[in-house]
Amino acid sequence: MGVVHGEEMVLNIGPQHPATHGVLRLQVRTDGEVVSQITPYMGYLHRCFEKHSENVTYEQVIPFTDRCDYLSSMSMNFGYVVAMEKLMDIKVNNRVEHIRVVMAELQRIASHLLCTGVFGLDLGAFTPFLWALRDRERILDLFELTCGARLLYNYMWVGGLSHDIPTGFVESTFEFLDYFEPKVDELENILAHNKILVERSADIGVMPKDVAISYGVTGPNLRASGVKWDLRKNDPYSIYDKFDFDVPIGEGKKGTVGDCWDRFYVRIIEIRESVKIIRQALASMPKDGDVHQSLPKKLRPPKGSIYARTETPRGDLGYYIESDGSPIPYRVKMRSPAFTALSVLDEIGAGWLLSDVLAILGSLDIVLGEIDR
Amino acid sequence: MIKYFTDIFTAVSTITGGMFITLTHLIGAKKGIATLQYPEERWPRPERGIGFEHGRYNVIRSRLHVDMDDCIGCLKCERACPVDCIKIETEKSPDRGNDLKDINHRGITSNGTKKALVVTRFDIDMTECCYCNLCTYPCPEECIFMTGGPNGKKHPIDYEFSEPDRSDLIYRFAKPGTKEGMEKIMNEKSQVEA
Amino acid sequence: MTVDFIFDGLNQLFPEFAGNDIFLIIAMLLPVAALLGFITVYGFGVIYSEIKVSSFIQDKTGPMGQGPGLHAGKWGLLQPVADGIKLFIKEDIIPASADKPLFILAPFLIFIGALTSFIAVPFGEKIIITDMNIGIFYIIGVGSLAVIALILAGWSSNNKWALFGGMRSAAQIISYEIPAGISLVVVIMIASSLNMQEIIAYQAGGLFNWIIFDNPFMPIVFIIFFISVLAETNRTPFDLPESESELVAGFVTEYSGTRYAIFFLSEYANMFVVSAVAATAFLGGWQSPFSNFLNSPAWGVFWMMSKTFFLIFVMIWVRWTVPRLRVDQLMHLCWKVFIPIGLFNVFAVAIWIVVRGS
Amino acid sequence: MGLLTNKFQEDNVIVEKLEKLLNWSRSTSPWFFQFGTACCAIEMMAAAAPRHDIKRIGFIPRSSPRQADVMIVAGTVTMKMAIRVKKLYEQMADPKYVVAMGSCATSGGPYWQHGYHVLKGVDIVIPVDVYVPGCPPRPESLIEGLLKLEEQILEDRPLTRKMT
Amino acid sequence: MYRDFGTVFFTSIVAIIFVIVPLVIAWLVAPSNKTKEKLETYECGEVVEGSAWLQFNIRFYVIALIFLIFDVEVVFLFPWAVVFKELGLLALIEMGIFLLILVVGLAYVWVKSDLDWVKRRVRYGAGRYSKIAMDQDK
Amino acid sequence: MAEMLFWLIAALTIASAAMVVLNNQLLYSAIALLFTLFGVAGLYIYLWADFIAGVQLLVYIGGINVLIIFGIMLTNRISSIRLSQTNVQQGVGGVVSFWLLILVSMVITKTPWYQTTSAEPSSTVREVGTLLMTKYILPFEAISLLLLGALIGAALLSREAS
Amino acid sequence: MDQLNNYLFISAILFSLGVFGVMTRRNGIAVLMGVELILNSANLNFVAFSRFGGMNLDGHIFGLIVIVLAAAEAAVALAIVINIYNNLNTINVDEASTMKE
Ligand code: SF4
Ligand code: SF4
Ligand code: SF4
Repeated sequence: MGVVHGEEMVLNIGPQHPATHGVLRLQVRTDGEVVSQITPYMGYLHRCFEKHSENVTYEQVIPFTDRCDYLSSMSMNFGYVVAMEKLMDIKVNNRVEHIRVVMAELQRIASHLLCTGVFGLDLGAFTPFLWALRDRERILDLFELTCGARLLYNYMWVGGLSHDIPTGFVESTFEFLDYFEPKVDELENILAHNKILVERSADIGVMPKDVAISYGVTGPNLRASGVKWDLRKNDPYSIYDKFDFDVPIGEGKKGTVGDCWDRFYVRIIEIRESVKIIRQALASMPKDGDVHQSLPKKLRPPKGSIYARTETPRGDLGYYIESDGSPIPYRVKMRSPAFTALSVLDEIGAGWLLSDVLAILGSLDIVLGEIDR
Repeated sequence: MIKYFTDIFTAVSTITGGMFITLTHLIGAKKGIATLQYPEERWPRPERGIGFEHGRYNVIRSRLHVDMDDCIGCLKCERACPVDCIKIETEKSPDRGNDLKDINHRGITSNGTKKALVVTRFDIDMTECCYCNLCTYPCPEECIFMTGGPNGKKHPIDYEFSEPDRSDLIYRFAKPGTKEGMEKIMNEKSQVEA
Repeated sequence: MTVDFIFDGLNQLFPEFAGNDIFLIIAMLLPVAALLGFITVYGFGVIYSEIKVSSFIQDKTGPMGQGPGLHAGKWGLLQPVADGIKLFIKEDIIPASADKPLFILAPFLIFIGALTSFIAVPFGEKIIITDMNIGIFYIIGVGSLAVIALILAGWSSNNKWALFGGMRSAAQIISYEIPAGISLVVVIMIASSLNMQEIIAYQAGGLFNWIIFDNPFMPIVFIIFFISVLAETNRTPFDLPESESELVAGFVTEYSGTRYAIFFLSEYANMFVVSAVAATAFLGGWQSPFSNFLNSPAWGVFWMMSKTFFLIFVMIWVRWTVPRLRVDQLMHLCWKVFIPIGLFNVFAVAIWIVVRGS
Repeated sequence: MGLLTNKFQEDNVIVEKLEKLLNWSRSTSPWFFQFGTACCAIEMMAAAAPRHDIKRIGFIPRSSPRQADVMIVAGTVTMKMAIRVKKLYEQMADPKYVVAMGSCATSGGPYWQHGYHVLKGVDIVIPVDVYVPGCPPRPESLIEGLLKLEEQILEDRPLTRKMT
Repeated sequence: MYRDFGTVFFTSIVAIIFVIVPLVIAWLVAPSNKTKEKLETYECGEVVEGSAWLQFNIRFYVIALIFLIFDVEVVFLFPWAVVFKELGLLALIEMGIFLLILVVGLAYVWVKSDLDWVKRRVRYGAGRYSKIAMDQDK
Repeated sequence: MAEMLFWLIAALTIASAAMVVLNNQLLYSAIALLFTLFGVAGLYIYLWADFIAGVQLLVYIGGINVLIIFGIMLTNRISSIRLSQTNVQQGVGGVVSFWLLILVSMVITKTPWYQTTSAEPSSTVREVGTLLMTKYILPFEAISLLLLGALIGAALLSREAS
Repeated sequence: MDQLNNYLFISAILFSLGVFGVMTRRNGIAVLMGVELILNSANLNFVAFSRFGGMNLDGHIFGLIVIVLAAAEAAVALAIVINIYNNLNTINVDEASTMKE
């Protein structure tokens, strides 16, 4: 006794599709517009990061880490150097730490800006996306001023930085922050509280706490589900324990805890928190200190292995580095946050409408470079 | 029922709020526009000092330049490159530290180092380069540079060098004719020795 | 109206052939040709202003006519022209697995729908190609051609995105036809005529005689009508059928070159028609907002145009502000918000008229 | 081929004028195919962002290949993707142009040596008109490359007989 | 009236011509290079799996059906609206009855949730964990 | 010219009506029906019934035809059999309908129809409205009941089982 | 053209075509289309009589009512067709009439 369902249709979203943020291919089964199953196919951007790491020296790995999560290269560098410094037991001086934190937080802002903008774009609001890009450009200017590159920096080195910050950097950063804060409010006003966006994202794609934890989802996605977990607070690396900031969690203001809207809004609050951290870090930055001070002459870590994790804009980034004593790593493995975020997609996305699936995908903020590596 | 009307109300108010924001952008377009008319205007290339005594220079990563007069062919840059896009071949100079007029070779670098090698081939494939800047640090003579470098005054920064033909993007820095010239010189030398 | 006018003129010019059929055909074709010219110019203009307005809203400049040899003129004024010509000389692809006859038929249908609805639009006191008795009704009726055209376009492409787009837009357009129709019913109740010119004539005498200010319910009616026609013309927030981030390009995914340009042009032409209907029905058409001031026929054209273009501007403005709705919310909005409120409006205005009239 | 393509003598004035018009329109409104695969795509977005705004010179993003003229291959093309790239290129309507943006698309870039899964240059599968170097190319470089492409289009002679 | 609608007819013809002319131009000057791959259906670069010509969901049909009924209703509203001012109260009452009966219909389909596009059954997605999550929700 | 146009429209109507019943592809039949309906609307214009013509556009073309197209797309595995369908009993059907045609034509020609000449009305819709509100008020209200029945019935029949 | 007979003939042809369709087609929706033709022919007659009977608008009213009927009929008929399709997975009318669940 059948009811007329439309036939099930197998639909390929991607690899070339405006909403997949790159070359992800989602194979969805739809019944009419309802998606009954989502199968992500990856590997369209597999660039052999781990293989490369086994073929180049330790410092040459850094440019390749850049290219994994190309939206937050600084944080990727950061994770790698933190791991390496742990492995080699290098202490860097305070100025370097401060600069690193400032850079990582600026990168977090840039990344979150893009994410919120793209989320708006996925839901059809074009303008906020461009505004977000406009402000992101200012951050890129700061990076460019520091190290000359706009997107892939190769800035943090094991034991230091490639360049010291230039004179005037602190002032321009403050200037940028002053300019930027009203813009966040504007972004929030036009996007976050817009009724249409709320309707499109609240109560959609709810990721309950235990699902998030059992899938190993981290970062803003986890926090949006109501888990107060942030490595910067819970397992502080670098000098994050010195700063005073909040870890925002999803509160389900417009719907259920852990819905798309929460994931989106947590990022906006995180932008504000990052601004706070940057202000503190800039204010307390030591005036002197050579950024090249503790650069090792030869990057040749002792035999052994290390796993270290840091908080990138997308969540826990773990590096497992195994060294056999030669200047070339024996193995570098990356635990990427976006990968777990993508794996949860079928769990929380099946059963929703096609448009919802794309909204959920947008709210998970994945970067293909990091998933496929 | 109340929710029905509050929903309508919030929809109307938030959307009008959004429209108001966009309207301010539209009206304030003169002030707010962030566009640069690129070929005519460009974003100022930031200048900075990074602590070397060479003073202020530009850090924008652009094309690699090599100052062949200064290169001693030590291959450090080639080794530093993570993608192996620098290819250097050298020949032993017959006359260490002296100029070779035939092939336009300078014997002494501007730092005063005497060159023992003649670089016969110095190719950088800019299509493979990942602009990581790693090659410029180890260079003892500071003659390969990407960012305008300490010698930045000699070469302009250029990041606009797209080409319709890929082979035009492989830059051959070795002076033209060096290889043949060297061969000739070596041949002559061996003949003389013989 | 204009047809009669030209016909009479021709008859007077050549009295020996008076009443000739050829004259009638000429009298019909002339204004239509002028209309085509108008649509083309209007299309370029409105596409240009869409690009520019959106660019300004987004803090950028939009086309500036740069490039080798200052392509698109100063301020990129010729950009839409170049776009148009380029589309016309692009390869015309009909996918092998498509249903050819229907694939070809769809652009024709949609353009016929767009163009034929134009001829009942009053541009000025005397300038209306045909002044039908059932003017407004006719425009609604012809509008339904678009539905079939879109279904055909979506279906015949044999492309899943196009199919989704076509179906969505069909469901959307037919649904929103009802709130739009109900809103117009209210207007007709007040003006007691389906004839466009009579509706406008009813609103003579300044701003406060416009139907939108006729009674306190009219602004609501107007808003419902306006949003409904937004949906009927597939503009954001109702652009689901061609939403870029979901359905690639919706029902036009497989269309290239000329055929795509026709869809594009029809969409903008429809925007004009619905704005003109809104201006006619609610904002007094070619009537001046002041009862005796600037009220000549020439100014009439000006007023009509400025009202219409203002509404078009609002459409553009809305488009670049809001996100888009989801398909079920779209239906919810139509059936559960607009239609009940629209019906309520009909009752309320009817009672208002009865009470005030007696 | 169109009926009149490559059918005329070199020195026909009307044809020359017509060609000028065609080239003008083609070079003024090259709509590009949103085809970002990796990091370079972000810079492509940045080029569309308010600061650089490639709409300024007529580049409008389209997400369906049928309506696009220029395919900007922005990012790494892997072996798995190469088939799709070719297919998408094939599905674009003529005339079509390709801009290889970034090192990866040009020659495999940083992955040319050990990247067992990276296509060593997109020109292996599709013809490329302009190579934009950089990793990622700055938006300025991209725009410069696009302007170069426009110049190339302007020099085309679509209707005159080609000397072979 | 003939003239009015004659114009409509001629306008349609003009519209057809207006579409045909650029097609002819395209036929003359546009390049045309039909390869097999080009004529394939576009599906984000993937090989197409199955035809798009599947039967699709019934919801479109239900909406079209309800639309049809209301369309007819609107059609009746028009002549009524034209004469409304002449007839006054009488027309109001008559149309009131007419509309009320139909409003009952609207209310019926509303209550029976035929107007809902999708009867969504999920809250947490339909993955493996949905049951656990749902149980917790209770 | 009006005469010519009339025959053109009549020919279009009949030809497309023939398409409707003869075409093997159901969807093409539906599209042919579209043209038939257009043709009939044109004939209404010749009969000075502009309002009815508008209703024809709105209800038949915008409503019923769309519904039929939806119905076709809903009930056919289009991918496999290309929406085709066969005719049965063509011979019998042809004979019967041809015979009917002859019969009716004979009736038409034989009957002395009552005809009067009349002037073109200024506005049909006004009179239709008045008639509906006065003379035909009962059918008018009955229609609403009919529509209600149709709505409920159709919704019931086509509802998805939950 | 200003002759009643012309319209009556056109209508007669439409009618017989409709009858032909109803008789010969097996597909339920195709049958429905035949019925629409018949209804249209009837409508044409109504309006034609109204026009030639002194512009008596009663005919228009009938036309209107017939259109409404057609709409209601189409809605219900298609709903039935869909229902049959649901249950029997065919919409060929004669199959449907013989198949029993
Ligand atoms: S910049 Fe990096 S990739 Fe380029 S040549 Fe230098 S070291 Fe190699
Ligand atoms: S490191 Fe400097 S000196 Fe040595 S080979 Fe390279 S460019 Fe020449
Ligand atoms: S060229 Fe560089 S920036 Fe571009 S995709 Fe390749 S690695 Fe990324």
